[in-house]
Amino acid sequence: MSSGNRLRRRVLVAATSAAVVILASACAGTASTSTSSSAATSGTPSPTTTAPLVIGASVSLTGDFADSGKAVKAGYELWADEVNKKGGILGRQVQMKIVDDTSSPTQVVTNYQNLITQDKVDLVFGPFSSLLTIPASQVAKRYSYAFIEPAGGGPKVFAQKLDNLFFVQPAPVVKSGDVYADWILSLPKADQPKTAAYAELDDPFSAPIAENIRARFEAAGIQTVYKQVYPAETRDLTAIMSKVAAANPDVLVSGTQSEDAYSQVKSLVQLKFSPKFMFMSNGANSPVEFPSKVGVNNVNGIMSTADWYPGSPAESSPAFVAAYTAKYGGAETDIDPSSAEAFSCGQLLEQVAAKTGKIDNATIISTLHQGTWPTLVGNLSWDAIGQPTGSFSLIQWINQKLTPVFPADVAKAAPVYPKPNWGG
Amino acid sequence: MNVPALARGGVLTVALLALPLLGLEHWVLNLLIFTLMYAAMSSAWNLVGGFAGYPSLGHAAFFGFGAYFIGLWFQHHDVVSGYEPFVILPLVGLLAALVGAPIGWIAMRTRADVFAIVTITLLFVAQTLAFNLDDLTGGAQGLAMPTPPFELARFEWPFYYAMLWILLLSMALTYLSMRSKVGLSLDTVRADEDKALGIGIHVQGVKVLSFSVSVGLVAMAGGVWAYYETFVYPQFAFDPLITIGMVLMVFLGGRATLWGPILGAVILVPGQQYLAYKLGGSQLYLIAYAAVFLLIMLLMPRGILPTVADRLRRRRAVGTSSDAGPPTAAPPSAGAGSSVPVPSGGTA
Amino acid sequence: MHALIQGLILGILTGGVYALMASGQTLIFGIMKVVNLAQGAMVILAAYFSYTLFADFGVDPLLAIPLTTAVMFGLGVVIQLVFLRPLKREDSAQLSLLVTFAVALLLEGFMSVTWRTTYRSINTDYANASWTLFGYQFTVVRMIAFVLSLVSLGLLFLLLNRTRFGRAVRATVQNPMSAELLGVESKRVAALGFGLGAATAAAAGSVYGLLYPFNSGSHYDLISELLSIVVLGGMGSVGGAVIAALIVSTSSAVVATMFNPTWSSFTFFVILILVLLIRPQGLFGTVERGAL
Amino acid sequence: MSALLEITSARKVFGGVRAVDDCSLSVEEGSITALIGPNGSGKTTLFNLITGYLGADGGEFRFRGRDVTGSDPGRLYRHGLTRTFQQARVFPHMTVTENLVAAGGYRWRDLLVPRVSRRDRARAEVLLEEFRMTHVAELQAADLSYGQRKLLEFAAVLMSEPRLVLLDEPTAGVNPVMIETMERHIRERNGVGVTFLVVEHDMQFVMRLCNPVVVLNNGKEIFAGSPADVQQNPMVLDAYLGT
Repeated sequence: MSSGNRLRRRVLVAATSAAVVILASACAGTASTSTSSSAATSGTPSPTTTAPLVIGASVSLTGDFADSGKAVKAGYELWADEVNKKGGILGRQVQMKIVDDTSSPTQVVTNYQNLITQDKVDLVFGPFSSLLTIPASQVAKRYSYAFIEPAGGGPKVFAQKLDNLFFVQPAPVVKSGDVYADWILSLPKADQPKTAAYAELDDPFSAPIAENIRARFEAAGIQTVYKQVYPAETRDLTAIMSKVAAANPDVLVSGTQSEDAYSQVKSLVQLKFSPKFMFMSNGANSPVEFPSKVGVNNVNGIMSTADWYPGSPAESSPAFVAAYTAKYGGAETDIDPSSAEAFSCGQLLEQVAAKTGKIDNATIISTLHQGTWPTLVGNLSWDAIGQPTGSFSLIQWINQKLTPVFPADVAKAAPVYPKPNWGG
Repeated sequence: MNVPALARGGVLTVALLALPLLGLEHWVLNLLIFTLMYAAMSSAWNLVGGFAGYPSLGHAAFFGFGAYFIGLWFQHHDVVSGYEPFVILPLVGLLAALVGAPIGWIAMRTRADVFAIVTITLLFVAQTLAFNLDDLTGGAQGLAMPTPPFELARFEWPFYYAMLWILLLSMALTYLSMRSKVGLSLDTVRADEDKALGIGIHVQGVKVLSFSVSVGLVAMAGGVWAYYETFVYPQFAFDPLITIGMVLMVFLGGRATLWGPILGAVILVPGQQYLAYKLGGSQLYLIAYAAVFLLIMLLMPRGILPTVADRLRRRRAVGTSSDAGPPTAAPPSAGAGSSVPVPSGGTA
Repeated sequence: MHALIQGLILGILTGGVYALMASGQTLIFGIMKVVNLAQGAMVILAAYFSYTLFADFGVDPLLAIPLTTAVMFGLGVVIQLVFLRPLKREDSAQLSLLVTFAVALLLEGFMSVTWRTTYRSINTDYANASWTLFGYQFTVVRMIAFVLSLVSLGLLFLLLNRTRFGRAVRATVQNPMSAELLGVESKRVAALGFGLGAATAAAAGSVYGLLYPFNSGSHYDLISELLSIVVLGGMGSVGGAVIAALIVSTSSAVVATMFNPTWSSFTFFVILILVLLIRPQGLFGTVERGAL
Repeated sequence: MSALLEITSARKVFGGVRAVDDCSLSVEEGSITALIGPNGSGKTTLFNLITGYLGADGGEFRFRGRDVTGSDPGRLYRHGLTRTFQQARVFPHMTVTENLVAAGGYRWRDLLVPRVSRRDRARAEVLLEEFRMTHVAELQAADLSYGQRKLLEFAAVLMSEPRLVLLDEPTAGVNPVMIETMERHIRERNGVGVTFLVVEHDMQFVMRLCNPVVVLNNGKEIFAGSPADVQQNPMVLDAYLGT
């Protein structure tokens, strides 16, 4: 027994040390290659530096958030290409270092640790999803990096009260549906809905939107006749939609992501119930997916919100669209808004550099806290904890096209109500 | 034969204790924290899945339990020194063990495959509860914790030492059980539970004991993890992939061995995290991962340690057979899981 | 009352699909004592096949079934031969759990490379149609799915009960040792049986693709439900799986319509645990005589 | 002599088949009782009922005068009732000594003592000596011949000094020399007061060793008596030849 055990352990020690050696050499190898760049870029870079400006970001290329993650990656890389064509930032070529976090909170922490302390990147951008943004922003905060992030707007992100964080969308998630409430409540009293139903996906990016609208509606006297929160794994929304139909509300407010939005519409069509007003926080704002999933004849009259959308009035939008379609192919309508949001992160950097002549983290943080910054997703400004103070645009499917309808300064058509029946 | 084993353990302990003092970079410490976490959890899983032969797929339920316990503790207490969560860690372990005992008692009425499924069901129940009891857990909004107030230079140290402490505790408990009747009883349960029952082994008792201790250890690791991440979310804290990670590492290193799970963790965690960091962009990541996994399972179904030990033993047996002489000097056993035919020591 | 009945209708219709998916799983367990964690991935793979045939060649998913079935059968046989047959050890049950999980990962990786991770759904022109009978909604796709599942289950039943191969399979399920003595080649039965299990995944996949959007990661959700159904019905019992599938889907549909969808999966897990406490062998599992 | 084990109206049904059907039987203290019967007559099921591996659907089991109906195997073992299995069940990857020690019937508080303590080793050595297995003490049970494994299983159940040992086909698959060894050990142990209940197909072995002989058919006891009487009983012949 004893000698067997001893032998076994010796093998173990050998194998362990082998593994450690392999690991250590792998690390040493990369460490030595990265020191060259870090030596040049560490400390406060002087404006005369010509070394590339390395920006690290971890996005989900595999796992639950892979689709959106890839869209974010496309946006970052497109911006880097564009800015480099213009000669870079302060004469420095931008180099994106994008790594995969496999949609895992553990990996995202490892990635930002590695980006900041191993590869010593100059700046970082955020990952996709609030769930990953929270642990990632903690790491960035620890090393005093500015954390410009395109896709982490959930309430708990701001509950951290970080002064280095900037959410690159017009409004925090909670308030992103406010524009709908604004519009409904701006209608003549007689036209306003009297009863409302709410169907909300239970996650940080969906239910809070509907809840916020509900609070506004109830305060204005619109009666809640049905409300249901459903878990993310609910594949079948027929049950909930049949209860919505039974409650027969004037307005259906849906806090949705994507698949559940399609599923809601399909169920309603099958149930032959068409409410007078219908708002979906997400999913319905997808120009290609939504009509293809629910049928082009079933989209008209449905409302949603957007920051960037095909035909967006933002000044930089046409150039962005041209660059995007040149690089990735496809049409304007194939562009995921997440790409535009990611692109906007870069636009902010350009402006900070142009304004201050510097591009270090402290400058970025202090500069962005003041003033208003035009981007693809609108003119952005932030409060002390990184919450944007603007609002989204209300968009509606009119004649099978997504059209901005409210507020007036972006509207290209008047809102259509009541919503036409299915198949119309 | 006890002294060298303890000496080896001592050397390892001292080495790991001293590691942060070498001035390692933050990212190395970060990787070590996750490696130690999985080493500790695999070692703990091994008590049930390896020694008792009950492949629990529900251990992440207790990981989540620990994570939420620490998260909820912060809802009612302010951070002063930042070390409070570590102080209450033993309490977390104890509570999880107490909760785990009746669950183990019920779940372990079933065997092997059904047990695996019942435990994974347990995991989904726990996840559903975390989502639905939103008044308590914050539900789908998640639960954020305050930033740990440690100075930047040594930020990772408390987490590193906490994980190390759990690992050492788990290995010490494993070692003690291997050396005592607990280990003997678990060996009989794994080999033939009905027979073990018939010779008066306290089958249910040792099974529940190992389950309870095991999940207690995993819960403590979950608590430290939550504090390090500063955010818990039902899907992340009760993640089947966390259990799968433990299982894989134990199978890779060698089931029912003291060092196997640690070896598995040392190979897989840095491998996985580093590969994802370095080549994660490649779509083939998952395929490569699965392929490696399959190869190991097919070539070394018993795990690295037992397979390698066996090969060496065989080579050695051949080398020394000339002076071995009488059949009684047949090679000594390699512990659990040996299937190498050894010449029988004669018949009566 | 209306909601309850609507829930029941929904549950029963969905139950048929689950029954089909779970029958393959339980069959594989019965024959080989292998818990096939790749069953969900095989269903999704078949759904992708159907999707491609529909989207690129305009083949209706229902007509595609014979083709996908043949492909999946072959794939199942190959998986068994390459990955499972080599495991000939006393603990092969535990190992096969891991091996089939790895196969699931492999398939998932393959699918995410081939079809990316965007959700797909098979949108035929009858996707949104429904009939109204006595005030209750009957979705056309669901009806088709249900009927198709019944037909597939019926064919499976005939195959198991009316053919030589089926008899060999049933003999192996009941008692592998005596089946071997009676001249059943258990190795061949195992390979063909795994193929058969995969073939049921083909039919199930086409139906699944009609009903729900899916992507390469969808198999995780599926597999936990399938396992629970198989355990509830009794490992290895096809009839048990069918009944358990109906119990699962009606109980969750009823809870979702009557009470709250957030608790519907929970209800089912509670049923599962209660059943296992009283009958650890599942509803229709048997304690084998002389099992000791 | 008094009844060490007494079974009244035991019943066990498997999916409609009555494996044990209203069976009563008693085993006298100090005897070597044989339990014979054609295949499928319920012998093994009855063993499983007696040792608590299966729960009976009805009937009463008394051991050493106490009602033990529904007790689990471990409890019965600690009371002194133990068994061996048809296919020698030992722990293949544990050493012979460990196999013996594991069967030592220790208590809760013993769980923390070393795996094989000095006392355990001493006890095991005595048995190994008796069974002439000292030279294989440190081998894994998997490395033993089948006969040796059967012997080991038998030796192991003696570690706890049982009062009644149920042997399930002790000679099946074993060479003639080993059968003799087995027989000798049973006699020796019987000589120091251990009672045996033996299921066996080898009739010569039964006739040499056992008295009384109990015959089971269709889950019922149909006869009990001396070996000589069994051979002449028409009902027994019928049971063996008729079905």
